Amino acid sequence: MNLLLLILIPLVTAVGVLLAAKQQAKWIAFGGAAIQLITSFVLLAAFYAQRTAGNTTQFLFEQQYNWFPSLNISFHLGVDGISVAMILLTAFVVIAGVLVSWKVDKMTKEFFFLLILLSLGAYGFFISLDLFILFFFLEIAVIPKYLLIGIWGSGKKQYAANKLALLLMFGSALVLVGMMGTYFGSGAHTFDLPALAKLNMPVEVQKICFPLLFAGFGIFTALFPFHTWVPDGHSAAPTAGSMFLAGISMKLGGYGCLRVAMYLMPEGAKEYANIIIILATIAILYGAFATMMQQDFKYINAYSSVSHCGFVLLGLGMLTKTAITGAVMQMVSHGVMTALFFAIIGMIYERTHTRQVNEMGGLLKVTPFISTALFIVGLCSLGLPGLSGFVAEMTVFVGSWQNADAFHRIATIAACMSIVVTAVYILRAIGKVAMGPLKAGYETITDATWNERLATIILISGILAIGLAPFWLNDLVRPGAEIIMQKMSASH
Amino acid sequence: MNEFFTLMKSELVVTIILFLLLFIKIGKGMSNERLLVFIQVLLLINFIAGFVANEEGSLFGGLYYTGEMIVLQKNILNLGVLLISLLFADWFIKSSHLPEFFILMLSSLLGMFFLLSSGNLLMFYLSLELASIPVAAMANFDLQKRTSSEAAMKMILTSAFSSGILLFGISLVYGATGTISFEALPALLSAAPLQVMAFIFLFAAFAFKLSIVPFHLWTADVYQGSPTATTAFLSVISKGAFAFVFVTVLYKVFQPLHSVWYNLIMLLSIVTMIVGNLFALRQQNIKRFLAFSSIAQVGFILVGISSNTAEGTASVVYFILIYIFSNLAAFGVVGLIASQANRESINDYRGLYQTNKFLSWMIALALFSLAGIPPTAGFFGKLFLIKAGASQANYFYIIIAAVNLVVSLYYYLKIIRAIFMEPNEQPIAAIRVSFSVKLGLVICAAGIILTGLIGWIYDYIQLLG
Amino acid sequence: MTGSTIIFYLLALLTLVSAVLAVTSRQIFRAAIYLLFTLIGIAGFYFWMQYDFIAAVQIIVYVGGITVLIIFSIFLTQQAGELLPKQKIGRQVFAAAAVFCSFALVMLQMINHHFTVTADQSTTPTIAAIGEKMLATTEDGYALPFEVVSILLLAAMIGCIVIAMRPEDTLPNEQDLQQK
Amino acid sequence: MITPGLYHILFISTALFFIGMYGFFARKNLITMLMSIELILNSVNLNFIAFNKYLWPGRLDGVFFTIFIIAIAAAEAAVAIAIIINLYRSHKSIDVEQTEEMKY
Amino acid sequence: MSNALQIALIPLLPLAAFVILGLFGNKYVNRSAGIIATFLLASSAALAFYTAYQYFFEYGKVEGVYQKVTAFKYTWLQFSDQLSIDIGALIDPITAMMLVVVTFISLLVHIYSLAYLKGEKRFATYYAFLGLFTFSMLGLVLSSNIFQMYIFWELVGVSSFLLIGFYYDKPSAVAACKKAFIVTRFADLGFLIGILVLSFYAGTLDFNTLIERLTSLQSAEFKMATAASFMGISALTWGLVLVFIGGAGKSAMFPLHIWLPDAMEGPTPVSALIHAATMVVAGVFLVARLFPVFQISPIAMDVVAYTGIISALIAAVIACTQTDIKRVLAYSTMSQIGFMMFALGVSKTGGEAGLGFTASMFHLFTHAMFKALLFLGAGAVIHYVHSNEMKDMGGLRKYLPITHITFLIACLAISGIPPFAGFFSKEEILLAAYHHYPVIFYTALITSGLTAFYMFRLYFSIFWNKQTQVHSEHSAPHDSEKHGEGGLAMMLPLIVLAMASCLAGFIHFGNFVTADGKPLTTALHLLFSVAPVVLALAGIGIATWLFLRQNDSPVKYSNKLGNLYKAAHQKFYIDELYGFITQKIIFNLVGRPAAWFDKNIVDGLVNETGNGTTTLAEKIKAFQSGKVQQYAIYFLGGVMGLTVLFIYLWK
Repeated sequence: MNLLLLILIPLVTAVGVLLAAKQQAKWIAFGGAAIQLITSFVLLAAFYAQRTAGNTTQFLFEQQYNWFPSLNISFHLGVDGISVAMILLTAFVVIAGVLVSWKVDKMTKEFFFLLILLSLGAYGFFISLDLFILFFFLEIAVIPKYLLIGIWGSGKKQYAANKLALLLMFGSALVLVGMMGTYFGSGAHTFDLPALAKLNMPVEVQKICFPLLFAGFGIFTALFPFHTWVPDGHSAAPTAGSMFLAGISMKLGGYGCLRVAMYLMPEGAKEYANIIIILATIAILYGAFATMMQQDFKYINAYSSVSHCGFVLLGLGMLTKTAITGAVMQMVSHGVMTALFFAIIGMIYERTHTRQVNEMGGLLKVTPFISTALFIVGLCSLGLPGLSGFVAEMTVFVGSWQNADAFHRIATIAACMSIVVTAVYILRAIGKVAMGPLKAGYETITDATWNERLATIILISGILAIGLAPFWLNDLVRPGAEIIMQKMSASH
Repeated sequence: MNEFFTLMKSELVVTIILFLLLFIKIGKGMSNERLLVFIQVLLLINFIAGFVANEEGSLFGGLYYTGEMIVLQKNILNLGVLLISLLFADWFIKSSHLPEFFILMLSSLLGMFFLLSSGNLLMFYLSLELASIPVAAMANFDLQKRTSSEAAMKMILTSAFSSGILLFGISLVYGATGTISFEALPALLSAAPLQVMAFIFLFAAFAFKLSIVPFHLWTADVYQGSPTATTAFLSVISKGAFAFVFVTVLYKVFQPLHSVWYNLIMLLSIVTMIVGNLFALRQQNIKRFLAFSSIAQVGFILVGISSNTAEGTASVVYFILIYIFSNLAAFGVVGLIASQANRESINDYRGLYQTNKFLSWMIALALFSLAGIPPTAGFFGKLFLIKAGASQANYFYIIIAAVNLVVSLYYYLKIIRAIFMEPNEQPIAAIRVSFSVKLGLVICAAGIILTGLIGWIYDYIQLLG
Repeated sequence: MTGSTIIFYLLALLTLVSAVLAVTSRQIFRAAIYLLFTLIGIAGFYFWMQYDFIAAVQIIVYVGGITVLIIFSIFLTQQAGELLPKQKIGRQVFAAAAVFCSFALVMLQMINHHFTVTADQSTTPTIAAIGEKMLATTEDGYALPFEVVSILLLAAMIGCIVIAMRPEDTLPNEQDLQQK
Repeated sequence: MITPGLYHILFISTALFFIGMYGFFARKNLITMLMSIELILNSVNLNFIAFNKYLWPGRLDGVFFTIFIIAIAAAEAAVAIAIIINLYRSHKSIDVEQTEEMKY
Repeated sequence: MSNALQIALIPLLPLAAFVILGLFGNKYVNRSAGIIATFLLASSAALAFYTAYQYFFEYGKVEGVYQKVTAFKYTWLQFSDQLSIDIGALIDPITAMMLVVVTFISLLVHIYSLAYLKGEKRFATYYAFLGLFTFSMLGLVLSSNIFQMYIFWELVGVSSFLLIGFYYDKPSAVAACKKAFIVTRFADLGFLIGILVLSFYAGTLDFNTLIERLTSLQSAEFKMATAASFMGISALTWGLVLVFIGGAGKSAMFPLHIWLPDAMEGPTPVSALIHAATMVVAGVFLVARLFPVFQISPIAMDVVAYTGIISALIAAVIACTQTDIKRVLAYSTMSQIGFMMFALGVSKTGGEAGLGFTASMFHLFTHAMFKALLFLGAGAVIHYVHSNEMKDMGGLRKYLPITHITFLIACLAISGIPPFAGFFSKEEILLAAYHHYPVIFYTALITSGLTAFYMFRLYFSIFWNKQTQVHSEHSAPHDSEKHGEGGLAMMLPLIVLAMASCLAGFIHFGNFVTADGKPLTTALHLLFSVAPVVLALAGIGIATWLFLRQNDSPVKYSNKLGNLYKAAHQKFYIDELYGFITQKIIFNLVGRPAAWFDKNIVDGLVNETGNGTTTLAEKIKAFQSGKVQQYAIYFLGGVMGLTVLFIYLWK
């Protein structure tokens, strides 16, 4: 399995989209996304094959090309289970995102070009084993978002786009500084992740760089109090934009926190774990409570994303193998789930032309498919067993509980409480939108079209694949978490 | 004699071109179109010549020295001038003083070459003047425009003022050490107060040329008022040349004062970034905007310079190379629009994408590169500057630089927003892009994309440094 | 108190007083004349230090060239005898204060600095020696700077011509102000 | 009175330098500002000659520097005057306060 | 062994029904959906009966003790080396019994619904949901792993949610299903944390291991769990109480019962299945499942017992005042579950002391029969009258004869009149409480009297009392043969259940279901039975006096009771209290401030940073004044400032 494929396919697709005629752009994008999805499955299969064959190297399919040799920067690629999970997630979200954007006809080519470019950034990010290219891909993924929101968005789109771009760039600026600190502070003068991981970085360097890196990546994953780009950004974005934003982009942060900050700097992680936990717990509860008060459907899901991503950070902050596994599973789960959620909100919006939940009602009658999907995704969001959310959240909880002191306990209990609040707001939203008497004016709206159905089915199958059979994801992720924990316990 | 020709190759070629133009001017035998093509060909030859037979050595008893790095730097400037000749073809063809403009530009370029090769303070001063006085004249080339005269006036007066300060500093250096030779100076310099003061006088002159805050105030006015071609030359070529020299002088000559200049650069670079950004935030005129953005860029260059290592030199040279592509592409588009549609306000750029897709993409690419967004080369340039700066392990400084990067993004995005997102009843009408301009823009775009992605370019530069 | 000392102080007086007058006089023509005196005073210092050649150059280029240029341009742009508009007093005071403080600071540094005096043999700069060096390409030769300056002068000349000789037909409304 | 030496000349040159500065700051007329510049350059020349004379008489660096400064000053003045004349033609004034169109 | 497959199929067949009908139902097989589902469930029920038979009579008993048999177990999600969610099947007496109850009632409900929901547009969806529910409930009772139970617990909750909200366009149904879900979710939070606590100390999630570790006084896990304490109460107790909160939520125990009456918005057969016979006893089942561990902690046991009795009493009192027949039944359910709960709470393990456990399970079993019967009967009535309100009913005995008889049997059973099923189980419960818990015993006694009263109030109000106007208006369509009592599909379940209500009491439960697996011989103490039966008869008597004929004495007496009546009628204002807490406190004091804070402070800070920068930029613009002389002054100032700085200040 050549990992370069994962970058080249989107690259070729992107160029193809640009060169194509306007009408063909979406087909090319769809084709590219489909091939990428297949490639991701091939990767998964190849990965399993290697693992079952007894290959226990941490990173598989490693490739390394010199890029800036004088600066010790190399194009170093490789995957472990966590990356594979993230790549799968991305592939799912991308194809669904392309499908729900079928009707975009304002600057179609540019739209799909940016979508694919964004996915390129994400794929590259997940397979990078060199901090420099990791950062490179991270930043590639930012500006397309800005344009997607600013050009194709709705509402306060320019404001939201600006806020998003600036906050994310602020985050990446922190990452940048942390990266530099790592480069020089480690004494190794390299950006190579495995090489850096082998060293034990001086504790004082870790104490400086860890917060920078963690906070930097944390901003991407809605770390309180830097989450404010999330609601505005998501709600202003076009449907596919929101899906990518919540489904992929926020995961970049979580992945970065784990892969870079915690993996390289276990001492730093220990030092700041409590702060992370506090912030994550605040985000979880506060996001949930803030969601309760929202009227705009997209805001509801956006704030709930803040809350859900809090679980990612909480799991990371708990520093147990189970919790970290849970955090990664939560990333994947939330990615698929929230992408579907936004897709459905988009579909509903296209039909009702409103996003205020109060103005909708009884849609189950006229759009059974969409509404059923809404039920499924809602239930997934509130952590119903059998759907992905449950598995991830429970893993985080169980993992968190393994810390036996009062502080962690209280944080865990507080976080657990959010499942009730989540139930409140999700049911409220579903109740208002799908149930109740059908509001006047919506009698004639039609159910999902084929592309929307396909997108929904793809994402639901993702949710079910995790929810019904979590063991494969768990098996994929656990070894990665284990290595981090080993490093953590080795350093004293 | 042979050595003389190889070592001074760059200067000689430029001088020859300069005199050729002079003869043509006297002869007056060509239309502007043909003349421009001729000039472009000459400049292309000049650029190509920069690649052959490069040697290291010194002439005139040390007044002149050259090496591969210096030739590279000169050739980067050559490339910039070549691009200017392509990008501003529209304006050149309309101009009634085409050969004169190029004579002045090339003499300024020649001054920069000598500046890069200068081996003592006298040569340094003379070539500095040679590099700047013609530019003041070039600033006045929009003869009918009030702002053009104003710009030229501001330029020549402030520049003379700064030379006064520079000279005073040089005289003190001379008084304190008894030598003006770069080779002898480092051994004689110390951190005695008078020498520190003399150094600061000298530094201020550099700061003036590089538009470092608080010596930057002329920049915006001059950029705005001058013809766009001059502005481009000033903001790219001239700035690049001074940055190169600045690095050399600081690293080689003033190494004994490192502890002073490191703090000085750190302080001024922070101030420069902040002030540049703050002013850029609120500009309405796009040239003025680019002026402040280039001030902020200088702040970043200073970050790289502060490193005091070979990597610092390499990153500065690399950044300038990228900066030439990016900023020239931006000025190219701005100049084209200014000359054809006569619009310079950012508000006029609203909705540009609807009518001018190619130009919009070009300027967007340029702005992204200036903002340091991957995959454009600006990303690599900025990153390597910051990386070089970070080698001093001064995290506070690096954080400020990184945060300023974000602020700068805000205003670059403002233009992107205007072009792509904001509606406009009457967007700028479709603009005819001549072949020459198109070629220039495409070269710039290719440079913006490829310079970063092709890793060995940086490596090559680092190798020379 | 030798004669040379007296001459020195006289020169100093002449130079500084006329310099101050040059920058304060409200009659621009007079200011130019005071500038001329200052320049002559400086030339006097050169003589006083026995650098005759420099003094000569100073007089030829400055007094004979630049000052004349300035006076010429004053004729072009200013009605003779017209008083310059008054600068705001606040600005004047502020500028004076700033300049004085700076002066004090710089002087302080100079006085505090111990300049090393070399026991080198004083070379008399004869015109021949200067000329020879000016064209030498060896060490201590100034051929290259000479060439650089020549190109600069050429460029400056071309620049001046372009700028100053602008086509008149482009400025129909300003024809009454055309150069005499 | 003391026998004049290096410091005396330095005093004079520095004073000239700052007088020139004052002129540059306080005068409103562009030509007078240009004259101030000339004062500044002259003060520097004086500096060079003095240093050459009193401290480093073995070589003629200062002298040559001065010569070249004079040459440059001439060129600079010529260009400046050309610009000022041109400015006068479009602004009908050479008051520096008339040339503040571009700001902020 | 093939046993595993057989057991696995019991829940999987309903799941198959769900999947098939859920995906294709409405479009392709809407009409035959009921038949398909019923058939699948019948197979499942058959398997369940067979399994129970095998367990009780073939392999379950080893040396006179019923064993806990793990039929199969697969690791589903590995949390850590020790903790994992295993999906498996654990068979023991209570599971076997529950399998029978669930499949049996579910089957009858399936059959009943064939007629009851005929013509409904979302017929297939309905059966799909029923399938999902049955699957979840079966999965729950089969759970071999506490987390597995939680999973199915939640699934049960959601299927209940779906079924309650089946009439999704009725706002009251939407509100009710939301309420049911959220209240039980709140309780599940306790369950979840309880699981976390228990599993942390036990180091396992597996029921068998967990019980084993936490009950053997020597094990390290046990010592740790009892040693760790929070607020003076051991971690073990905390864990159990928290788990019990979950059970209390599902079982609608006070104060988490508020959702149950509202849940009656769902179709009536659903109420029979979920809110009478199966789901609501999940809490009891949970406590029974963990009974050995609960046993260790007297505090937890007391909590269970007192929660049970308080709920029983309060529900009975409220039931006396309700006018919606389904609500009366709902409160009665709550009251009866309270009985089961406190029976567990007063029980011990082993011999006579374990009577409470057996009694509780016995009551669970009999209650399932007669309460399902009551609900289905009520369904028939509602089907006929098209109203839930007592005032719309009366004198229906002539029109609905079979319903009338079966309903009467059920009322007698629940009132504890011998020889109906309720009598036996209730006697055992009272007996269990008698010795050590006098307070509970007397309260229970009163409650059982009240039970008889309100049941017969209900009975008389429906079938005797007045001749309603409403009925005659509607008589025309209802008189038709077809629509009378709903045909065989509706009658059959009623008759079957009536028979069960009559006969179930004679099963010798102690032989099969006991706390320790060993058989328990329970004798009928005739003398002891006198008091409850007399009380019940008294209750019936009063009801007869008040409600047999239409008169104004009920109003008179209720007015005399004044505030007490009013309070009971208003369900003791608990709903209002909850409303206050959620609306006023959570929404206004937490949610709104959080949203406000986010919008104004967090977001405001970000925006202010932007605005501040712009303002600053505007403020410093004066530096760029366009005046060349000022530029020069700044230049000089800069030079001099730096000189001073670097010569004197910053060396």
